[in-house]
Amino acid sequence: MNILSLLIFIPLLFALAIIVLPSSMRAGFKYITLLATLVQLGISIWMYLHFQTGGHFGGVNNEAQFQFVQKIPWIDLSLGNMGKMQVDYFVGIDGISITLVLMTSLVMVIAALASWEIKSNLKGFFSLFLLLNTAVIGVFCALDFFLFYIFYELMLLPLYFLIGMWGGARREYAAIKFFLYTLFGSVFMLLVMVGLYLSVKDPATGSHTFNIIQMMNPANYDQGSVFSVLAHKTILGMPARTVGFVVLFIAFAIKVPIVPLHTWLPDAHVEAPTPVSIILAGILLKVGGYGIIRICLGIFPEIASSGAFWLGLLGVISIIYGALNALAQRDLKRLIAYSSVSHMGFVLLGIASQTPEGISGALMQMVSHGFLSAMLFFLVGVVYNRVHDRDIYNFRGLGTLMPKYTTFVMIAFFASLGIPGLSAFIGEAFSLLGAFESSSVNGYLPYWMAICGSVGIILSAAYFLWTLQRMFFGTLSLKGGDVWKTALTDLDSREILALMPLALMTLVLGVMPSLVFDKINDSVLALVHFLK
Amino acid sequence: MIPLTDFLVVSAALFCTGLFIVLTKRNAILVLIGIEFMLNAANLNLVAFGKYDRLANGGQIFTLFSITLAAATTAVALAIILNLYKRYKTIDPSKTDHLKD
Amino acid sequence: MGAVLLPLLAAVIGFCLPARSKVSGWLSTLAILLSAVLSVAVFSKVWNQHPVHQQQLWFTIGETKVYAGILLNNLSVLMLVLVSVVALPVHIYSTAYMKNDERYGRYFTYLSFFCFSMLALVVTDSLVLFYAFWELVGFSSYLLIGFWRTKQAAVLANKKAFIMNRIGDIGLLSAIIIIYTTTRSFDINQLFGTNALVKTAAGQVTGVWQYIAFGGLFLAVAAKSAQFPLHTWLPDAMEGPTSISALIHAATMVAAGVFLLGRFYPVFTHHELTILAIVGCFTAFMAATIALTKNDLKRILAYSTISQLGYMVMAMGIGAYSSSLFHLATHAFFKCLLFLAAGIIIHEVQHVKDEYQLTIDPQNILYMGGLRKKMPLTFIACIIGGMALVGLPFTSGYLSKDGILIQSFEWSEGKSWVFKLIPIGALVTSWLTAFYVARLIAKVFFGEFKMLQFHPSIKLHISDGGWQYRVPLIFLTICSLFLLFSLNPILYERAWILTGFPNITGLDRVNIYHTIIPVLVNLVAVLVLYWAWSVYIKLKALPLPESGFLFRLSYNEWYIDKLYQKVIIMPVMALSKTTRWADLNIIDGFIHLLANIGLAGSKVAEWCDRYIIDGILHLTGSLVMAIGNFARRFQNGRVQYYLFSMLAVILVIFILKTLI
Amino acid sequence: MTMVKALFYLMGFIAVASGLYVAASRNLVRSVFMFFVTLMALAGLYVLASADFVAITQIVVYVGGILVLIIFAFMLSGRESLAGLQQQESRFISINKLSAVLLAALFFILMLNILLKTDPDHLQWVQKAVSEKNMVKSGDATVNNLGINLMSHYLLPFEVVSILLLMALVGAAHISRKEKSL
Amino acid sequence: MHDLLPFLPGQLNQVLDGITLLIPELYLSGLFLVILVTDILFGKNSGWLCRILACAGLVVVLIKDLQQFGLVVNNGFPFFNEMLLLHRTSVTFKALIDIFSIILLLYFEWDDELRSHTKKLSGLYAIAIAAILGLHLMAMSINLLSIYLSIEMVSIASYLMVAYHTENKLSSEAGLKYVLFGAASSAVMLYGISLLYGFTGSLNLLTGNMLPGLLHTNAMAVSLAFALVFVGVGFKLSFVPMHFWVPDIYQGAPTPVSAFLSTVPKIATFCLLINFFIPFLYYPKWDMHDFKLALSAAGIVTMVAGNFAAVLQNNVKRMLAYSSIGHTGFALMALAAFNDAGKTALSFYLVAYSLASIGTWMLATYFADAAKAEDMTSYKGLGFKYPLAGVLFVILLISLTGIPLTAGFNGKLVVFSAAYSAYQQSHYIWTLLLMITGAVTTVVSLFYYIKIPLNLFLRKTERSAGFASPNKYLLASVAIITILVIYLGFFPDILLKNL
Repeated sequence: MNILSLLIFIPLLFALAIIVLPSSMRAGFKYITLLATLVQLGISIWMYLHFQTGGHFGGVNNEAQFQFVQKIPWIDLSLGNMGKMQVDYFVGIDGISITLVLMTSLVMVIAALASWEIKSNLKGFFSLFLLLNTAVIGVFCALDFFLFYIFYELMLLPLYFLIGMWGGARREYAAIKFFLYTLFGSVFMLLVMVGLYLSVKDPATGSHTFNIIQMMNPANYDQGSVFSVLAHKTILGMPARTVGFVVLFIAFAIKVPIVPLHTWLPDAHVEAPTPVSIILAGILLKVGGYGIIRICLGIFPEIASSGAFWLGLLGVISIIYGALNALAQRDLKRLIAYSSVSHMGFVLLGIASQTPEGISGALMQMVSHGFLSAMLFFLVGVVYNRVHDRDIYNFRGLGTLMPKYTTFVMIAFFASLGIPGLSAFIGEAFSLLGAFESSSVNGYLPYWMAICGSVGIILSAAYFLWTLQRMFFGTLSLKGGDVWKTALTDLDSREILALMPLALMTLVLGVMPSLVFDKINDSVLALVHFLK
Repeated sequence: MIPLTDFLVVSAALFCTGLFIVLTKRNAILVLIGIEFMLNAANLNLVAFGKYDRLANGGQIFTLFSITLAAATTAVALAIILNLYKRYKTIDPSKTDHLKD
Repeated sequence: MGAVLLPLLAAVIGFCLPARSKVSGWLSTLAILLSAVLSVAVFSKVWNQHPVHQQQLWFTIGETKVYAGILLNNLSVLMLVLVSVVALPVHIYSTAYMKNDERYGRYFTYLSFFCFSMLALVVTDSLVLFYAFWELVGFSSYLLIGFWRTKQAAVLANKKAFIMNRIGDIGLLSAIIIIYTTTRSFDINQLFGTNALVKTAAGQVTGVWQYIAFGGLFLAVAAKSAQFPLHTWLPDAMEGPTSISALIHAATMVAAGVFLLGRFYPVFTHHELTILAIVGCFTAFMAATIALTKNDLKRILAYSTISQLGYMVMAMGIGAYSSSLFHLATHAFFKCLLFLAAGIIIHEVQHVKDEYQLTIDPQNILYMGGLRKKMPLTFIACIIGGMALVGLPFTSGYLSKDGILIQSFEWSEGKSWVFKLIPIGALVTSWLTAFYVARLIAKVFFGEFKMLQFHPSIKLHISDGGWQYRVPLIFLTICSLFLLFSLNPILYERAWILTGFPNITGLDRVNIYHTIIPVLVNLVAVLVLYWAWSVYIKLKALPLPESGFLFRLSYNEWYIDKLYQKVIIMPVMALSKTTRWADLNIIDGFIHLLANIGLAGSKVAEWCDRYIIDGILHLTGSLVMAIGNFARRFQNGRVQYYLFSMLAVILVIFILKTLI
Repeated sequence: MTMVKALFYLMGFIAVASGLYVAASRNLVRSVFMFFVTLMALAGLYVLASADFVAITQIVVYVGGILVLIIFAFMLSGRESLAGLQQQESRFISINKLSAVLLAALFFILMLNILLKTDPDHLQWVQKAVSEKNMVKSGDATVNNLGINLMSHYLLPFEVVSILLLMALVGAAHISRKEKSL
Repeated sequence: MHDLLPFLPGQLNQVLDGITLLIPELYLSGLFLVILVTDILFGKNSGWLCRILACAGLVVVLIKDLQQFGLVVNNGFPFFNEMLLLHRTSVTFKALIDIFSIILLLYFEWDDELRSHTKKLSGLYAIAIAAILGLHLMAMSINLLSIYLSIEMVSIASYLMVAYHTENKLSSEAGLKYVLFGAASSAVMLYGISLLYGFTGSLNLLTGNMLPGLLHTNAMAVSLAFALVFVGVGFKLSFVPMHFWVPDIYQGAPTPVSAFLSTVPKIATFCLLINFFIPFLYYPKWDMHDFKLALSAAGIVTMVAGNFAAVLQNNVKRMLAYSSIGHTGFALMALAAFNDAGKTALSFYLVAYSLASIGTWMLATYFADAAKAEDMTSYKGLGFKYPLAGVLFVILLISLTGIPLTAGFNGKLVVFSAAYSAYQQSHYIWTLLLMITGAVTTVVSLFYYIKIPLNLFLRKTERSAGFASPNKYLLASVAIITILVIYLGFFPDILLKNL
């Protein structure tokens, strides 16, 4: 059994176990889930340690250079005059995915811990949770577009129910909004996917293939096929490949999310229960960024370079716009949600720069934001579970009431506003550096973009500090009065247990970014070289 | 020797009459009659053309079949209409509109 | 290396310790003591010998390798010693000053953390790390300013301080990135060391980038060492514990800006330096004028700090590299001294206040007076510190400040009269300094204790406090004298520090200024002191002495005072009022304006989000509904209507088809 | 020939006219009667199209079967409904009728237009049939021809129709059967 | 009679040859008679017997169908004097029809409404078998006469089935509407057929004078004739504008009957359309442009109308009716591709669709029986009361929406592929529009499909009483169907290879 497949499907097995177990054992479900995630974490750590680096492990567009590969023919049928259709179960990872996989499995553990607060219908919750887990890991590992798409879509339904059944007051609206948004993107993605696989022929077998890596090679495209690089076909008057790129980009941009496709995010995050918001912010947003790197840039490099300016522009807009929105919120969870929009903007900016620094920075930013947003949402969840209120104006001077909690909040806040020594700083700094650099290296982005990006940093400082000062400092005064005072107990050991690894990870990554950079470096170089 | 065109004109007239009856009458049975008109118009066409198809005799035979089918349809339709009358005490199609958006 | 890491160790341990444990206090004091010793050792090894530069690979990104390491040259070792040595007394002092605080342990954690980042900042060799510690210094000062987190003013102050520093940080970041993109290197030694890369043709930052980089650096300096227009955070920062003000906002952190200039010196071009000089001079003057009328003890000192920093920046600007650093060193000591003394005074007054539940501001000098008998040591310390601040002979301040003044005059030689303004401004500033120092001392130490006038019932038992107070005071007082820096109390050129740095301007005594300036400065300063003294003491001074000489004298003083009142005080007061007003309304106003713009923007953005983007979304939804309704309209339940519409559709389609 | 022609036009006129009367009249019984007339006229037309057997079937099945069925249906569905229908009919606003008239008229115009476009008498295959004498002459009997065709060429439809009729019979019987349990 | 004698022996030989190709249909007619007889002999309580007989017989028929795979070549050959055409696709479709019919026949008895019918169901089985026979013929007919005949046969049977539950007002109303609409449209179709016959003098599509004759007549007249004929076909297939009857009839008819109407006749009609177009495809001089345009336009409009109107429905059966309209439109896309891939895709899509929709209809019955739930609003919180049924419902709806790991997704995928390849060859704008509409309407369809899970799971019910214990077999069969759907979602090639 291939280790990667093991990693992907272990949660599924546990989910099945939970389903078959009688509901009388519902007390044990959370332990089962935790066990599953822990096993997963163990495996991914093992993979991380055994992940070889070096020039000939770059991956990206070279199938031989991927690691932990498993490739099994899955669907293989002839479609009459269209030739044969070939789908493989093809998983493997390179530097771009390894860190994300590790991050995912760690965040999943945290989410599992966070989900102990769920009280109703445990069987449903945990089985959906594990299903989602499988899907997410699968997305990061899949190298076959069909497989990727399946995992990608598989994330939707569990999330819909997780938000819709265990969510807050406006959960139905949020869930449907999320579902429709994402499906809208992915259905058109399906169209492009079909077009791609009909244009690409596997040189070995001569049949149409979904293999992403072979889609990256212009030589594999049929003459005169719609997405052929050489034959400049048009769709509705626009160049076909541009259309394809834009459609795919929109699909992923919805996930990231990028302004103006982001409005599902605040609703979904706010309404979702804590563990789900952790997963949403910590992992799902990264799926979008990963997709942009792996698929948009990988399959349409020339469009990516010609459209880099617009990508960067969107990134900057997201940074500023998200930060401004965060500044205007008074619901703590909404504020954090918008801050995610702003932080993911850096990812896009870094990707758009298409310099090694930029892309590494983007990846770093994704990883660190994974930990940070998980931490932030967990912290919000703590207060919310205590008093079922998140309005910033209803709290004041929590610092004296819950010192431990405040300490973690400060760590999280300052980490995410980019204090050096914590992970986000490296990510943002190098995304910006890449953006600056690209104007002199490849001239994709003008330097004002980077400067606007740095303005975003100041704004983030503004709203985080404002929240800190408003909620945690000053003399203690709560809306709920003494009732809240008694309700707002400081962190218990489980919560500390959940928060500590995240805090440590941010610290460690901040001090030793090499943990990430060493692994991704070769792939990033390969990617940049491939993009040129 | 009667030109085909005339037949066709007559049949067209009948068809449109039937159409009109179907659309306007407020009585299911009359609507049925209108449908019969349309069928007969078609039959007239078939017969008229069938004149030039002696060997295969398609037209006339088709007419025979259609007449039979018309009979069957009418029987079924009338049964349904009667049943409806039992339930609704009316056979006005425009009054039986409980099923709608 | 150890010197740097010890405080960090202390910080980490302190962080783990419970918040109120006394242990961490001594722990970090010990740590800083050790690091002070070590740094002195390092100093003796490196000073004026070959610099030490060792580094190791930190991480690789793309093809570029980022190294982490330490670079010890004269500049950094000087700063190293300075920081650790100044920090030591502050630690000792704090153990007493904070002993009643319930978050005592946390305080020392932060303090050690600050020391660590400051020390690391001065020794690091990589721009990335430089930026990192630069920001960490700001962060720890944020923590310390807002240490009394329940105090609203403090919290607001630290927010303001942090965001302003943040602006500077962004400037620094962009500058670093620009330098990197042109030179592909983060190595400070390689960039700015001997045969600096930025001076070579390859590394020369060109065109508009040059100005952006300079702008960024200037912002950084202005924010960190409180230069115009980003200086307003420093007075507010006085909300923190006084010991913190002493260490961070007087001695070390604010000096980081000047240190930055020292590090990045090769980057700047001639014009940019001039700009720096102008800004520095203006800041110095403005701050001094503001200080004239403040009544809050600490704020006076804060503004004096700003103005002294102005001196340093100006010195850098006019190329008096070494003198600037010299002044930095001396200023560190005497300003720290002054703050500690102020801290003691406030502490004592606070006691009185608490004892009798008085509703007074313990920092307001108007309520003080006559303390020289109560706390002689503090009095002496203040006198010496004040003299140093004014720059009277036999103090360290004299040496460094005169150096700056003289060099500024030399610099303005042969330039147009506009440039003459700079030394003159500096000169005037030094007199103003003299005035407010005198005022301060007079108000605090002379006369009688004003509180008695309001509350006659008070029994005063004020003293210099325990040894944790006395020792630092004595130590710093000694350091504020000339001996530490030069055996010759008159001629600043003899100061050994200057030998450690490349001398930009020839320091031979050919020039007339070298004799004129000190005399001029000191004479006028003494006069001013005398005036001030007379104004603030003799006036409210009790019955005139019988002796005619004294009487006449005092009469003359009356006369002088009249004149003084008319000619000098009024305009100066007015000036300082206006500057202060400008400070409040224009600069802060501007910053608040920015903040409001930001908030307004955020409102707008939120509006867009809710009404435009989601609006479009819901519009699509309703569009779907509309089409659906259209499709449903036919379903009215009448079969004949169905038939009709069916045939009609077919007919229409067919007719259209035939027509087209 | 003219005689036949005249007869044809007469028949055609009767058929259409009676049809129109059915469409126009408000009296159910009359309209059913006129429907009977139309069927007769059509039978006549069939004869003129030299399809005598079809004509017979028309009369037998339609007049003897369908029409009788319809009248029975009327009887069963009771007079009160008819009465109700009539006055409801009169009160019925004719906007709906107008549109129906419009539609029917348009269809008629369309069909005429098409007829004129493809003048049927000179269709290629008709010419061919005329030339090959593959056309029914007014004299000869078509019955045996039909019989043979039904038994050979159209055997399958013939059988299928039998099943269809059986099915229709069963179903109609089932539906109109009275439930005993009620 | 002398002039026909020379032809007689040949004709009879053809008939005799034809018999061998007609075995399943012969069995069907036999089965019909048997059931009729049992019905008559054992009276009205013979429902269970008829049911057993019908299903068993259908199994046999199915076997016979599968045997036919052996003796057909891919492009098929006509028989019975070119009344019928048997080719691979038609055999496949016949087999599919039989399979689904077996499920449906089993399903009839499980519906409370039908079971409580006082006149019992024995007659219904006979009618259903006759209808299936008609469907078989539809799947093979290539001659205008047989086409008309089979369509009529199916129609009449459907009228009877819809109106079968005579006590129910709605059922009989639906019956009336259906019979009037159906009869009218078949009359229109007959007129069209008469025109076609008139223009060419032949009823035979495959050979004879049909196509040359049409080529020699005025194009406008031909297209009118085709339009009229398509009214009849479209009535069975219920694409716009012949869809108006669908919601009312599906809502009024007994649920199993609606399930029947929404699946098998569509399959047969699609096969009929394929047969219908074969001659035009392979006739060299014929330009398919009109058909393509018409089909694409109809497909687009149908998808839009069906899916968008479904969004506003509250009654579950009505919603399913509209969604079936939408799916018809989507299937038209595969047909409009006019290539082999299209045929394969179409059949796979139909399988996926029919499976899922039968399952959903069954579940509609299930919830109606269990909790008297007809409307979305009355579905509130039932998911927690009947978890298994709820989950199955969700999976089936997912399949209908076309989200991966269900048959529905693969169906959409292959249909899109077929359309895409068609687009690649002829950059025909309408095909592209079809695909885009398909994508958009998929999103829209989610909009209403999701309502059911929404009510089942996301909302809490306020009612506590009145929960019956529902039918186990029904649930079991739905579970089997769901498993099939998921299996096809994982391994579509198992089926696709054989289509």
